[in-house]
Amino acid sequence: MVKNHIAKSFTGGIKLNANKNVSSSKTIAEQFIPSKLIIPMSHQFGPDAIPIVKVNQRIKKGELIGEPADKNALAVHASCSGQVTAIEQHQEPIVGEVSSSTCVIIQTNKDDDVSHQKKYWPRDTQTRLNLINQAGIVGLGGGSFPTAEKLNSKSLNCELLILNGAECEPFISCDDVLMREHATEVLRGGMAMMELVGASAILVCIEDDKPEALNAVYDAAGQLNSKLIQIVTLPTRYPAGGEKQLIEAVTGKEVPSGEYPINIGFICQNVGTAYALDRYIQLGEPQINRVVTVTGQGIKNPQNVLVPIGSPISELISFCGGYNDDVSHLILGGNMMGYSLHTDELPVTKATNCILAINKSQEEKSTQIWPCIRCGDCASVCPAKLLPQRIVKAYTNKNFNKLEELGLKDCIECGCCDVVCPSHIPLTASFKNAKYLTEEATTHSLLANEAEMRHNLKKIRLSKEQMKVDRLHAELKSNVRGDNRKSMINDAVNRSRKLRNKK
Amino acid sequence: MTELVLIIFSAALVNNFVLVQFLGLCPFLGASKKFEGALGMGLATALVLTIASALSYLIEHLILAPFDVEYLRLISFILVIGASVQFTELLLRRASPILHQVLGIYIPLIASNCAVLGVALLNSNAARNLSEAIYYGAGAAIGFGIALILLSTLRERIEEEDVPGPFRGPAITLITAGIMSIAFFGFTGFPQI
Amino acid sequence: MQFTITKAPYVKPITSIPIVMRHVLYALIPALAAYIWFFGFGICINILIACIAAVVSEAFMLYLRKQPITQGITDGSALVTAVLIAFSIPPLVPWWIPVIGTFSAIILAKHLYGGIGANVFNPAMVGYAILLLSFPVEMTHWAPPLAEELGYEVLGFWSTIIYALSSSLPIDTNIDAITQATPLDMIKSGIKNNSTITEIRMDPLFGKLGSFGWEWISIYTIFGGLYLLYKGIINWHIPVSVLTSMMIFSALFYAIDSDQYLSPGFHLLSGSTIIGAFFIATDPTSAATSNKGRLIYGFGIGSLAYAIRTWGGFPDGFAFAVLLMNSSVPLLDRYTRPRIYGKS
Amino acid sequence: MATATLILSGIAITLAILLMLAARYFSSSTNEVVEKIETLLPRIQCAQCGYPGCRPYAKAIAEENAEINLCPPGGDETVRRLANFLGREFSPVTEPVKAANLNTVALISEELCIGCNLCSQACPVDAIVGVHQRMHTVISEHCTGCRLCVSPCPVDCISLIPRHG
Repeated sequence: MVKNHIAKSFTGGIKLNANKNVSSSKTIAEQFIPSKLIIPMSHQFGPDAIPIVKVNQRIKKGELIGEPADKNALAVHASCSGQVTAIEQHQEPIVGEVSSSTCVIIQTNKDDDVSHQKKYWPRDTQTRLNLINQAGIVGLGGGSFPTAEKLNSKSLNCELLILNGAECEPFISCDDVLMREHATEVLRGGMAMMELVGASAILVCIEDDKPEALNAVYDAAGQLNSKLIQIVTLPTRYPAGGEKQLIEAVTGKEVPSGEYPINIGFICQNVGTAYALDRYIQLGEPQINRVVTVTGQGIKNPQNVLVPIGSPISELISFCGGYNDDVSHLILGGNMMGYSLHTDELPVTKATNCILAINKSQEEKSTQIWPCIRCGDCASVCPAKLLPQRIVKAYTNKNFNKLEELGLKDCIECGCCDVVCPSHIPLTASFKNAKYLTEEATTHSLLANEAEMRHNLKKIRLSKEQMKVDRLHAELKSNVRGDNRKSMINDAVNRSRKLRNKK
Repeated sequence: MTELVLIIFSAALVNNFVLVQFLGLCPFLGASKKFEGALGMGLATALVLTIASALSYLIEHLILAPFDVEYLRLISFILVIGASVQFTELLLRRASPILHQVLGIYIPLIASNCAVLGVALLNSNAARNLSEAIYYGAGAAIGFGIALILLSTLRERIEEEDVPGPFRGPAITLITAGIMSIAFFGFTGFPQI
Repeated sequence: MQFTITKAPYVKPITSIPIVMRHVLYALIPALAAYIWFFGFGICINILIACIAAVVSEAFMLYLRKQPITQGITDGSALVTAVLIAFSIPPLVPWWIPVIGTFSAIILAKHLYGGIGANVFNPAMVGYAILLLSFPVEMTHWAPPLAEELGYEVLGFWSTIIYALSSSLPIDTNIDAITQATPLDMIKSGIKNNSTITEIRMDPLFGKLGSFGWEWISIYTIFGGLYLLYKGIINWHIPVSVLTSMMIFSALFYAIDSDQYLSPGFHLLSGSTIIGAFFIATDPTSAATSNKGRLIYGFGIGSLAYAIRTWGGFPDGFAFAVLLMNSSVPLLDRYTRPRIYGKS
Repeated sequence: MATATLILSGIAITLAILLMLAARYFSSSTNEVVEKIETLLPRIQCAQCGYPGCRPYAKAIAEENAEINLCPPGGDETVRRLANFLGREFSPVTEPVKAANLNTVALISEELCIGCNLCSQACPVDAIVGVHQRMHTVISEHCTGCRLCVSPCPVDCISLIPRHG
């Protein structure tokens, strides 16, 4: 019998209307093949991969196109079969903004011949981790942290592996639909991860507003009949899916500030990552595609799509019926932590869990802003238990050590404070800006410390040289003085007279 | 015993030296720019107050009275206060130079603080015995400290708000001190000594 | 296809300042109804005058500070201050009392500190304190409550307006109809010439638990306060800590000597305890920000108000208690910061 | 009358003796204050305040024989911090002409450099390396953008570029 218990909730957080069922009611559309692929070589963590293909080279689906830069960096594979048309700088959405990096452009053909086949899954952990890196598997929760590095728990023992199926952000339903249709693969992937880190159990956490996913995972766990799998239902509250909030809700412990959950014995993995790992073990297929929710009032028929990595967003949206005419903003991610894109000519990367096109009515943020009246609602919903009203005050006064003291680093930018603020102050935007400014201020002060140290060293060097010169000067002066000065002059006069006589 | 507590209570709250009797206003407004400075100033003034009220009592009853030169009271009190201020300044510079730098001119200014001289004179007028005099000095110091610390934290918070141009700085501080003394008006009517 | 860029999160905020202030005003309606029933239309006129003065002074200061005037007035915070002042002054007062009170509250205590959200002291209490200290005579003209069996009746609507504007009485009503001390005042003066509470309570002005008219007004104000709690405009920390500290001290002293000190019930339902706890002390700008700070802040207000009522010189020291705790809020904020997630 | 003067001078002398003992016992060190002032300065060592480096300027401020608004790279921000700490009046920085800032680094153009080594002697933090008559170059991690190397260069080959190129 599979153990199933209800977790208590974390501090703070708010209830949001999920508007997920508009996209989660349909099954995953798996037959989407874009006309061209823009596969970026860069990753959010670790060095860029080095392209090993040449222009006009024909490649198969899953073939290695970018080898890892060093021993534990990530490789890049082709998501579809086709022909390489160019290797050039191209814009891609990364870490909350759009920047350009080297990309392999592939013209796809539809014949879909696969290059990878099932590999032998070795026994010892280190080679398994290297294989995971070579398959380019990263976390699909949005942070895209390299999975091998996260599972490599080194000396710290990991008590529990937490499979994060909470998916608390509105509009996003890719994990929910994935769990409904591929529950057994997700759990098998989880079991493989559990062996890697030597955890004693897996906790599959799902919010209680996803009953179908809960049942599917429950039945799958029954079939696998392993006593180690436990299912935890979380009360639906945003941001339950955040790593720290999930751990606090499920285990009651708090991840120390500035450290990773592994330090207190937990590892969180997204269900999508577990699914990718299982496909790699069963079919040898590297991480070349992911489920993306395409939703929002601006899309004709919102749904979840299995998207090859690198396919342009414009083609993905036209596959889902194109835009409605009153679309106002295109957002990558959910409506709380997503960021708006200025164009849809960008590739889908491994961090793209949702493409959200919202229209005027839904998004209209108020333009009127009042001064803060210190009502403290933002502090009561802050999951990191900060005081946003005082952080924004310290930010407007550019008081950096106050920002440090109030714990700006611990802000997870979840956006709850913006929703409840009666003065409509753009809190999350100012915290992001504040983080950038404090980062710049700390680099400046480091530089200043180093400059001060180098200046003092230079002064010491100059004073040493000066001492040498003075000592030399003193010696010269001492042997010149005294009675032999006259004799030296006479010698010089005689020498010059001898020279003149010789001439 | 309750009588001594009542002395401290009435000296600190009911007729607070700064906000009700309006003594010692210049360090109250000058040294309350920052919380650390106010804390240091409060401690320094408390030290001076206790030393001064004790010494002035001793001088009056041991030296001036026997030689019945009572009229020298004022000058000798000022001498004593000046010496104890100098002593506090040396102590402070040794204990924490940073605090000494932050307070700067306001430490020697304690000598001219009318609360300090006030305590000495009030003690001798009300002919209190030694323990009562020291308790009264301690009460005055606590009252001065409370008012100073409250005003310094208030000023730090007002510093963050966008006060209209002409009222920035001393003007808003005086308004805040005014409203604080209205608040302390609530304590009138309490039993006091 | 090109798009414009905006900042996350893309969610419509659930409330705004005008909505918050409107809810506070709605919550005061039950208390207003009880007030009119027992003390006549005096308070309506005061509210009207105070609101006009508030809007005028707010517009004037916003113009001087070069801020957007329409946004400043429509956010309703000035109206809340005006209504609170009107509630704390006697119903039958000359017209210039609410005007001066509102002017000093809005200009002195709010705009000189930087407008809404910047006032360190509670504007309504600053206005009331200034009035109490500068016009003690007018401020102690409390009219008796409507009570047929006692023969007091309430001035009609027009006669109140005439009194407010010209402070002259229609011929048939006698002078003592409007100069009556509040029950708290009578208790204090009674105890001064040391008669026991039971003797003082013989006077018909005292109802079952509190004072005759006031206890009903307090009960209706509680309904308004619960509405605010239910709507989430205020959180429970301040009202609960104010009322518990008031109850603790009054019960303690009442147990010691019931002839000398009033019962907790009386303290709770008389004077401005309830309206103070739910409407005045919970002004977010001048109160502490963290929950721990709010508990200490409320406890301080309750205990100081009790102390001033029993031993102080003023019959109802709630205004001074709020001002005293307002001046200690920055110190409280400095030391009651909540523990950050993941930090010891 | 005589007793009065006697008593007063007696009290004064005893107090003076007490203070002298206290003064000897409590010797003090001011360099703690100089260090605190120095941390408030930007410490680019650009010497535009007229003092050779930030520490001499901090010592001059501590001994109150230097104004607090002589530091162009720090700008009004630093002056406000100094005024706040020292309790002195805030007055804006006067000459912003040669203001250096940490976001720029020096760049020696290789075609023009004649290897005269004047710039590396002028650099307060030894961020310029090169041998006589040979090519010189700036180490950008160490360069603080203080502009001191620009004026000594005879062939004017040093320019300032933004740090994150």
